[in-house]
Amino acid sequence: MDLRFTPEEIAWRDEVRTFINENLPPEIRERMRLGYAPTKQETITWQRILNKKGWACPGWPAEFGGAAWTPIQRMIFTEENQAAPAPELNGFNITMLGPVLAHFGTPEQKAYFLPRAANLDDWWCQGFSEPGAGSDLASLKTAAKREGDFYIVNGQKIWTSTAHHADWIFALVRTDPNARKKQEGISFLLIDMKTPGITVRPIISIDGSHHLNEVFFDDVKVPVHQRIYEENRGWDVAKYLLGNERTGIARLGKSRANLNFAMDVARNVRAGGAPLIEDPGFRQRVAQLQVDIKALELTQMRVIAAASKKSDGKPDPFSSILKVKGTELLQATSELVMDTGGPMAMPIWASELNALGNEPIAPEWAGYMAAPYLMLRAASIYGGTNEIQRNILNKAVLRL
Amino acid sequence: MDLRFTPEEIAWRDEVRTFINENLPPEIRERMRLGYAPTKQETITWQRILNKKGWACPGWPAEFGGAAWTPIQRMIFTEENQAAPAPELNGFNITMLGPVLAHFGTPEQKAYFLPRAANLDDWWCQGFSEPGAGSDLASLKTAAKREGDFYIVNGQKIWTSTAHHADWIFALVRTDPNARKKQEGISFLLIDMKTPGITVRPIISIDGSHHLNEVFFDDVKVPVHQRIYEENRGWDVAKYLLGNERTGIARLGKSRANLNFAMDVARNVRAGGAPLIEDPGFRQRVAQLQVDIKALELTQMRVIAAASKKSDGKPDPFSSILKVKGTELLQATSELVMDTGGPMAMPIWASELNALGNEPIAPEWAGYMAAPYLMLRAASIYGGTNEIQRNILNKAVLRL
Amino acid sequence: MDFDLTDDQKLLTDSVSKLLADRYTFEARKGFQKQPEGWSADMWNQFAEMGLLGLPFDEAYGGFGGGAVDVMLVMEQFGKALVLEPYLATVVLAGTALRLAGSEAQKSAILPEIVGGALKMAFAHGEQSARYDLSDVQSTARRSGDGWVLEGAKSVVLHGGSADKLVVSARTAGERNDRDGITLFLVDGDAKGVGRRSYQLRDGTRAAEVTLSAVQVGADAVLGGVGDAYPVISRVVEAGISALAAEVVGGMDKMLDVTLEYLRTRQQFGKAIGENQVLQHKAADMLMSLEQGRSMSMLAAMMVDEPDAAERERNIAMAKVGVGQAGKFVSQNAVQLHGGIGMTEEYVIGHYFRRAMMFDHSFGDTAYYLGKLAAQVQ
Amino acid sequence: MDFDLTDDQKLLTDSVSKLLADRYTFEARKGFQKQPEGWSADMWNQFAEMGLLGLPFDEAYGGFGGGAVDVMLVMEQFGKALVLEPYLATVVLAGTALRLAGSEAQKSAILPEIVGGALKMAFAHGEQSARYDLSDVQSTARRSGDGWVLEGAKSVVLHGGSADKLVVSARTAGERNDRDGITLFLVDGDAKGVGRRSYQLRDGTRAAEVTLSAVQVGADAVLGGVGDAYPVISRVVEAGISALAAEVVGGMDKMLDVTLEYLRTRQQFGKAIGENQVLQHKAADMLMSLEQGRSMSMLAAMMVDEPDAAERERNIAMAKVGVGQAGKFVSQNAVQLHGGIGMTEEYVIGHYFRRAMMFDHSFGDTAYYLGKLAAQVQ
Repeated sequence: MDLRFTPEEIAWRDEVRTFINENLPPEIRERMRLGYAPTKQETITWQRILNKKGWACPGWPAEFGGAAWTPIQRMIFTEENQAAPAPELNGFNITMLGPVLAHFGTPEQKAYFLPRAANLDDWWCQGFSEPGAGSDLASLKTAAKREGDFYIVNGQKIWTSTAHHADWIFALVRTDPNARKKQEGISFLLIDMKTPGITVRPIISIDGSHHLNEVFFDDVKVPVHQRIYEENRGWDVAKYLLGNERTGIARLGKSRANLNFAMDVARNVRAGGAPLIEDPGFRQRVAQLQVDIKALELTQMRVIAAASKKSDGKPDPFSSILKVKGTELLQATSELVMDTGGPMAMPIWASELNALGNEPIAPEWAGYMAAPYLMLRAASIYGGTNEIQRNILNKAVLRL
Repeated sequence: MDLRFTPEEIAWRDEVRTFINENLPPEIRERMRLGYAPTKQETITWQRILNKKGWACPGWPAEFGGAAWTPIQRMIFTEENQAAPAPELNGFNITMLGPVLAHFGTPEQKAYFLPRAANLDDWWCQGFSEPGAGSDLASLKTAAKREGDFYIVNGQKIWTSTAHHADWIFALVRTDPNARKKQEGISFLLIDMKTPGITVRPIISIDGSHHLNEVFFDDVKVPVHQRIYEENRGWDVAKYLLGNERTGIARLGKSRANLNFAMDVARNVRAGGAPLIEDPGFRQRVAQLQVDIKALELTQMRVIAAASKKSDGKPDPFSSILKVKGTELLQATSELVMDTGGPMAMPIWASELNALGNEPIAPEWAGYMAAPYLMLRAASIYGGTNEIQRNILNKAVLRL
Repeated sequence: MDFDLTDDQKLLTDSVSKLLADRYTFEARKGFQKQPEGWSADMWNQFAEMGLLGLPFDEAYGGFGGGAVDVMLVMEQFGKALVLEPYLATVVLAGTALRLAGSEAQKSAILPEIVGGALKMAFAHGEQSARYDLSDVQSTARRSGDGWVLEGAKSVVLHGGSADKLVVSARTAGERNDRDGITLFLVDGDAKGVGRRSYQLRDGTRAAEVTLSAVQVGADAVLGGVGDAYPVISRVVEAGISALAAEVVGGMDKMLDVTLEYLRTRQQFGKAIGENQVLQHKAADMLMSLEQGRSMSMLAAMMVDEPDAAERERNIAMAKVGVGQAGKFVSQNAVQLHGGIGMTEEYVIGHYFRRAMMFDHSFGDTAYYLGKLAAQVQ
Repeated sequence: MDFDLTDDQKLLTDSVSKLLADRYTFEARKGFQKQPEGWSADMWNQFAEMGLLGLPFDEAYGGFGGGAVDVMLVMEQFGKALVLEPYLATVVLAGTALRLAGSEAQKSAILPEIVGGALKMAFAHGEQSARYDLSDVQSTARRSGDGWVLEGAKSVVLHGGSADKLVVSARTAGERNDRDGITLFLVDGDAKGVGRRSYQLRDGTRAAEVTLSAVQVGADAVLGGVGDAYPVISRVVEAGISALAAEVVGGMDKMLDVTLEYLRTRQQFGKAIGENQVLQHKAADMLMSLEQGRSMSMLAAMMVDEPDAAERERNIAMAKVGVGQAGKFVSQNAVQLHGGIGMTEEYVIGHYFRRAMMFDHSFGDTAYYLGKLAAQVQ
């Protein structure tokens, strides 16, 4: 047992770090360091740079561009990318749809969609959640009625991240309303967002950002060949996808980037006549977060090491620990960032000021300090709430 | 609205404080300041001093020695007594049995038992819990079978505090095993601990103290006239008693005494070359506890003020807040005491050392620093676990 | 000790509550927020008519002669409705400065205008590099003839953009962070040399960056003694903390109500999610936190007029920590128990959430006051 | 990165686990505790026979040549069984001091005796007024002829009462709290002038107050360089932390198991209490805490032999905090979920609880190491 990185792993980390340093456009990096979410175009730009390097879809089969990295290499890449900070790979394309297509897709589906997904030629979004369903995903109601070579889709999805950016959506729809169990009447469809009958309505989040949407389907015609896997077996596909979704959920690189940003600012703002970073309470808080990050770092390595040994394809229930503890850290570190900003974190500096020209109104670091905190309250909700994760742990490990 | 004490209340606090200062034997006070639990004799000594003053049973009707204090006067007395620190009044006698006797007792029962209870001539204990029951108190099984003018009691009680000190026990027993609801077949008996057939078996707690017991009843003959209230109506008596039990549960005076003791020691031990009390982490912890104590102090006053307005006799569900937050503070402050002691808090100094004579082996403050922490883990368990308190709040206030 | 409200106080609470229930619905508020100044002039007039704008002022100036407890009662109602109007800025902050430091002439001239609703004010004290240090004033005022010339910049001035008059602090002597040498001035919002850039805060209320470039004011603009403003500033902030704390308590009250209603009605896996024991206990924790916060808000109100400065500062600091922590706990869990809907701008919970967040970052946050209390441990 | 155990390590773990399952039941342990020295000489011999007492020592001294990970594996098993024997004191603490600072002669004379089970040792470093400061040494040693004379007192010396030999720290130069000027000495437990008063710690293990009154030792009693002991002491403590952390992880593992079993079987209100969702989630929190603690224990084991001192100290400090907090959380909740039975001496949970408490107060508590880490933030 040796928990240190091997020389090969250190070399890999250095290779990744060097590549990011040399190829990530500095303006993207700086905006992200200050807490801004990357724009659509920034995400596309960076993913295409990575794709050119062959690093955009490492987890896919080699024939579709996969890189045959070890799990630890993938972890190192993900965290270096988050900590840079650089835009993360479009998860809908890379961790969700890609593996599903590679596993369940027809040769035609694979050949057409996979390269386009890797290069972000198509921006994908996910149509799973519905207004009435919430954590009870399988109770979804959006109906797909077979008519010849088409499904006619009617219904509504909600919480659809980046639907307003998306070219395509992969959606769960109900193809058999009379199935014995609600999980058994569901199919998995790929739908072109330009198809007539689709309406996207924005949902503005509490940080003021437009990230989420409602998507309405009104007699939307979807060719049957855009179904993945068998009719009424979409739940199997979804389960496979959700298992993959849980890798990388700790997002430790992001928490580290938050902590670094807070410490940077704390060196430069005063509290009680001295730099904030010398304040005992601030230091205690940083120290505790460093401990918590270190612990999760090691736990994550253990989960990854275990994953690389097993091959049953089932998600490790311990990844629920990564989800809960990882999101707690995202929330705690973004809260530290906001608190570091103090009163300067509260204004929406951008609003109504653009009209006044480019004269800076506040220090650069203050631009976007509360928004990540606000947005990351969702981290313990999406992808299965942290309460659901505890249910999973109970069911799979504790068995009470 | 004025949350400050009135001049009358301040005068009362001073009167109580002065009386305690002048009458509490210093050796009792000093041992308690160091964390030791009072001995049986210490408790008796102090209660008799208070009884002589007319302060032992303020909540009772005037004819039995009650003092007609306002609720706020009672609170002040309780907290001054705890913070002194002085032995608390024997709760079984004063807050539990006394009001029950005064409310439900026959004239003969009142005349005989009340004065003796006030003066601790009889030490009472409570026989409610049973091994199989736990939080589900009403599922008790100890049977009392009527035979002429006697009940024949058979069964077992557990967690019986100070049963080994007790002269009498008040116990819930099942007099009708066939009652429709389990609450309806229960009676409330007073039992002389010297009655043949009673066996007390000690339960040693994790702090090494003998406080709890099992009490076994083997064909114990109890005269019918020692039953309180009607046969099979004992649950009404118990509910009345448990309602009274919840006053004073915040035990803030005790938490304050803990905090003061920790700060005293912290002024006298060194950490990193300076007094521990100057350590930033220690100070933050003290400051947070001061805030929490202050908040609960005010919440307690609000509950008391509300109680003095209502007369339905039902316990205020908000007293569950006092229980939960009060026990959290007891636990946190006793943990601070232990941590202040550091490595010196870990030895059981007394053990095996008495044989070596009276030469001191450790500073006086170090004698008993971990035991209260250990013992007070029970504070969130007894009197309805803190989980049960949340259920009560839900049922009575939130209604989910 | 006495928790009773007077009949006047009950009447006050009821009438504010009724007004807001009728006129300040969440929908109506959206409209108010879109007004040019970010709030409703009409509601402001309503507040004036009800006498709220004169609540803490002497009857001699047309006021109601009320105290901090009355302000607390109103602010608690304001908190439930997420009131946007500049009550804190005008009546509590600037009003307290005037009450404590104003000359008879200043009070006679200004307070009746406030009471009547004609004059909005703001308290322009904080600066970009001061964080929460009240003595960190770098703006300056130098004598010029009979009057003064002000230079500098003030940051995150609540309702600074719409204020007719500003109470501005400036250094007339001493070094940065000296408590001595700070002076308060009354400055017209549209005086020459005053620049104002207005924006929204994260909770939807308004604030402004204010610049002062050779702003000339007369000798009669000095509020209180020259160089003596620090204790006044300190008490203005204490009054602000007390008022805002009550507002957050009102908000927490509402958050718990809304959350309970959601837990009762939202169905998942075939039952109301409120049937989950874990969510019941979380709601119980929210209730406990709310009640502890309410206690601390009462403490703050009671302490605002405490003459013993050390006692007052210490208790207000404790109240700030207590309400701040309660507000954070209740609001974070209100969002969490709602799930996705709690994260949206169109739903009410997120607005309360951000208001509680704003409180924690106003006048010094939890860490700041806990640090202050910690430094006093000895 | 590699989490695999070697075949030898698997064998080691299995055989220790099996021995303890067979021979170190909770009932058997009660008997061991009643032995005069508070543990079982018979079990000690078993450990010797299995080679456990030689685990970290070179084969040249009859040892196994193992590392901190091997010790971790053994300690984890010891933690599950609440082993009472002086393994930490003899093999880990004194053993590390000998390994790092012992002369060839000292090692050849002593280590084989330890390995064989004949010699028990203790590390007599802490003093009553030192708290957790490793440099706060007031006991002294002055030269006397060829040798030295020791004066002073050592406090809470683990297994100091039963040790055949003590490793004693004393100041040979410098002032209290100076890192320079501390020297280690090998002192026979029954040497003239050594007073020992033995007692139980709260977790049932043994320790002693040791007094040194004109204790004479020869020049060959010096362990390592004169005045140079601080770095050795520091590393002894690090090895102790790593070993104890593993023990606590074993204890947490057991606490969770016992608690789950209790939740499954204990009936209340007509169902197993484990059906309460609140208790399920609390158990899930315990699991998460345990696994985070396990990770930190692995970190400590990996870092014990890290040559970069700053890196080593920093990571060990983080591990101490992480395992300490996990141990506290898991053990407090294990008691709480048990209710009354968890508070009793006769039930197993309280013993694990106190062992975790003991860990937090050994070699510096959570607050101490968090404070150290905080002081490094810059």
